[in-house]
Amino acid sequence: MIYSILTLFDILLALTLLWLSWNLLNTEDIFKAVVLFISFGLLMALTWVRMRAPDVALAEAALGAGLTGPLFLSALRRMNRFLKGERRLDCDENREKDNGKNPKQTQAT
Amino acid sequence: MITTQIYSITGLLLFGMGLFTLIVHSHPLRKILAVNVMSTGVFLILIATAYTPLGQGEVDPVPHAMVLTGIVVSVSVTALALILSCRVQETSNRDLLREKPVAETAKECTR
Amino acid sequence: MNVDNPTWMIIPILLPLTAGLLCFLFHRKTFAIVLSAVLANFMAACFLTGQLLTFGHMRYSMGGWQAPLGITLRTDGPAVLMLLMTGVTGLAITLYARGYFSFRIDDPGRTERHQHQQRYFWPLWMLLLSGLNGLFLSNDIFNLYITLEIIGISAASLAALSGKPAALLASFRYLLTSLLGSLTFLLGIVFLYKSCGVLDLDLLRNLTEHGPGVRAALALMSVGLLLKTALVPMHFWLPPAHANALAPVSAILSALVIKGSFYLLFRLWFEVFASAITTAALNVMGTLGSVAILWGAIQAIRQHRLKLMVAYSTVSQLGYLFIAFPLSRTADNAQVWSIVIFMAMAHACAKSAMFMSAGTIFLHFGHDRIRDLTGVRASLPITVFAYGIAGVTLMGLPPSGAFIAKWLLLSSALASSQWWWALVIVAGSVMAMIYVFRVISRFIVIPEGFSSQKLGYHSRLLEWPALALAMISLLLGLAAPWPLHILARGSHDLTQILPGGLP
Amino acid sequence: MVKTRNRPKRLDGFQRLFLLLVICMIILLGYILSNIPGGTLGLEDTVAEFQDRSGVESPVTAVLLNFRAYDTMLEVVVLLLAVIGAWSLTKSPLPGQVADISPIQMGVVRLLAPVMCLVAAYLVWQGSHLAGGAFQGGAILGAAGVLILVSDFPQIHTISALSLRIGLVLGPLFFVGIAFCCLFFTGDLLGYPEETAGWFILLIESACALSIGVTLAALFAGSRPESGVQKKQPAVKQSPDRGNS
Repeated sequence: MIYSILTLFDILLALTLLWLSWNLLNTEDIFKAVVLFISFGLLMALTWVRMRAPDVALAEAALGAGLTGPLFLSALRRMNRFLKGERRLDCDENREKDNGKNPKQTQAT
Repeated sequence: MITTQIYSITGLLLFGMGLFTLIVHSHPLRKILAVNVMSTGVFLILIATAYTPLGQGEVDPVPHAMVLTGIVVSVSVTALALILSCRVQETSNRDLLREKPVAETAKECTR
Repeated sequence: MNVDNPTWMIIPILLPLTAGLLCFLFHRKTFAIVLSAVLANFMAACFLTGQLLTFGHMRYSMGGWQAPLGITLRTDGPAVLMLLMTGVTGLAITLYARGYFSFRIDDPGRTERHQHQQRYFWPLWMLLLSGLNGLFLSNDIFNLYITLEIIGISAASLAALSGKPAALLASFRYLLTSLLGSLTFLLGIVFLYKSCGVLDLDLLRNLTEHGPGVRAALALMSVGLLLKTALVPMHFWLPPAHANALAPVSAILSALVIKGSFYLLFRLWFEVFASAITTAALNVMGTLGSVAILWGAIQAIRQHRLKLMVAYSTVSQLGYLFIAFPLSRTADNAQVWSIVIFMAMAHACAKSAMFMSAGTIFLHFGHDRIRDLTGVRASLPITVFAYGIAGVTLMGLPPSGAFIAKWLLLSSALASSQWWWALVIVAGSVMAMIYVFRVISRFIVIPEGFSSQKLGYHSRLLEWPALALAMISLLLGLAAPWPLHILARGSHDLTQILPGGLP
Repeated sequence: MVKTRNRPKRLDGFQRLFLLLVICMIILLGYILSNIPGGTLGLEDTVAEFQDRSGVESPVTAVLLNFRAYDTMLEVVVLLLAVIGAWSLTKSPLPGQVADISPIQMGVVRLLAPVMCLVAAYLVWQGSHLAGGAFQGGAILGAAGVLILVSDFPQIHTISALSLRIGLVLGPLFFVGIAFCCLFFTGDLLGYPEETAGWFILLIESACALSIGVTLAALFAGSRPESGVQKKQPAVKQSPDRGNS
């Protein structure tokens, strides 16, 4: 077993990954969690390179950071936009009665 | 083999953290994030299994192919789950992100 | 291709797959595509059965790459019987779905909604079918994971199709649970690959010693599959998802989807890692199974909505499949397989018939509150008849297929003097009688002064498929020797497996 | 922006129990995992042995698209399933994005999108011998699609629903088609003829990369394109930022 400077790097990388994921899973602000998740994905890409898996690293960099992040952000925005009262047309058809007393459609961005 | 050990254990810890968050937290986005962290953990163990240090032979390509497959699957499932959670939010009268009725959030906004 | 060519077994996988893609691409003539695919799927299942009976086990290596490197498919008794089950049930469900979606009343919004649902129902259902067939035939553990994902995603999307808030929420839970299940399964695969270095089930079976790594892998995979099968402590997602979906979807989910993960679990336990299984583990499964039988039945009795009741009855019936586990110590392998396969087939037919009847009633009356469903017999006699016959199977009365399975279970429980399992089986049957009769008595009794509702629209496709499936589940018991023969043919050459490649 | 904070929560009894359970499970699994003897098992030698018969030089691509191509085929279907599922859920129009897009952003996107397409094509091409392939190329294409969607180019609204569906189905359908062709010519499903295997793989990869790109962009858009049927609905209220654009 060879303990080298590389092992130190491994430990540091692993600890950073764990710290990031702990934070992203426990931070109160969901928006912050999503941002942390994107950086987590980038760090994972680095890890895949370290593990001699360049194919996976490429896929992770493109998918994990380039697509999953925007997906989360747009979902978050869609939810927030809805909550601020900009109702969508199509969700009224199945609505039950008690939703009637719902936000007036005032606020726009 | 110390490298394999380090990353395997990290992957396992990621899996555990994700699992705990998935069960305990009730916000849909947080749950989806947790599932993603879990799957990353599993992939990490798999890739670490295949790892061979430079100069000591080839890396096993089968786990790499499996992980590639897995990453694409997890992205597509994440996207579907996100859209589904948006729909759930739009048809529910609770603010799922903040755990209170929708009306309260709306009031907060108009203020 | 010759009749003895193993390549035929790709037909039940690739045909529905192609049909699903085409259905999604073209919005016209979808039903024609689906119907021909389902018919061909049924015929392929029959053909594979004949092939099995004539030539024995078949193995097919994808792309000509043999076992440790490539992916193999194989047919054997259980796989072929599950294919047949899927073929028959799938055919009936397809016809029923056609009737369901073309059901018209004077409500333009609803008609439009049905059109929209139909457009996405067909491709999802076809891809789900191909995933199921792929699961039954696959012989490679990672390929099994992908088929599980196909099944999970399409099932969750189907469950959300009705668009009601409750259905959306249930489907979200279902999707997450199913994801959790497949991730746990995948973690098991990782452990397995790390300890064995192969993915093919035959090669895994040939391993002589099972270290802690393999045991951990098996435990993880089992937990994942149990989540997807909804054994009792993990059943929380099932009743809302099944009860709030559209009726054809509920039938698919209850009859086929859970059977897929159960079949895989059973194969792993009794075929691939049979020597690694301990008696304690089998007893735990049996105990969970008996809790499932009793708890599910109690819940079913307490429900006020018809579809919820049927969904809880699924939770209960699943328990019988798991009670077979502890009895495997005394019975021989073929017998346990036959119990389980019989139970699964009978339940698939009966439960889909029941969900179809419930769906027909829901369509006609606009609700499924059991209390207000008096006198349904007057308007929908065939549906009520189908419901009753399916109920007979759930109770396990002769000559239904479930009766044979329960009889075999009882006799092996008593033969090994494990009377407590027998007690649970009998109690479960009695409780099934209660919840089935509670509803039927409402249906049949026509109160005084009751005027039969005139139904505006009536489709034979809504009633006859359910009746046909119910009759099949009832008559399965009479045809008992035949599936047993197929299974025996399967177990005959179980012992002589070549390490990879064609036998 | 509404704050997305939630109240801090304390763990209740059940959650503590679950935490304990998870910790025990992880310790047990970690112990087992670190005691599995490693290094000797794996399929790298088998893959290396058959590498020259696969038609590509990169072992990962050989596994993905030749030895275990069936997995990849099903997996492309999984991607498509996600889109079908997403489209079955909503019928709202494509989300109109930021109302005011600066001309600089438009210019950047105009410049960046073709470059990304080139990079994607290069990745697919080099997949046969280096890192890269259908998934990576498709992911880059998908990212380009997201960029275009975000900047709300007017052209994206002119794409017809049918051509979008063709783009989505192309990859899997092509894959299945090639599989059947191979069955016809060599007698093995997905068993490419050895001398032309490289070309078959490149063809499949290109089609799949295109489909994966379209799929990912469609998943980002999140809802199906409007067809003629939905347009008849009375437009009671337009989503504000759609009105602006």
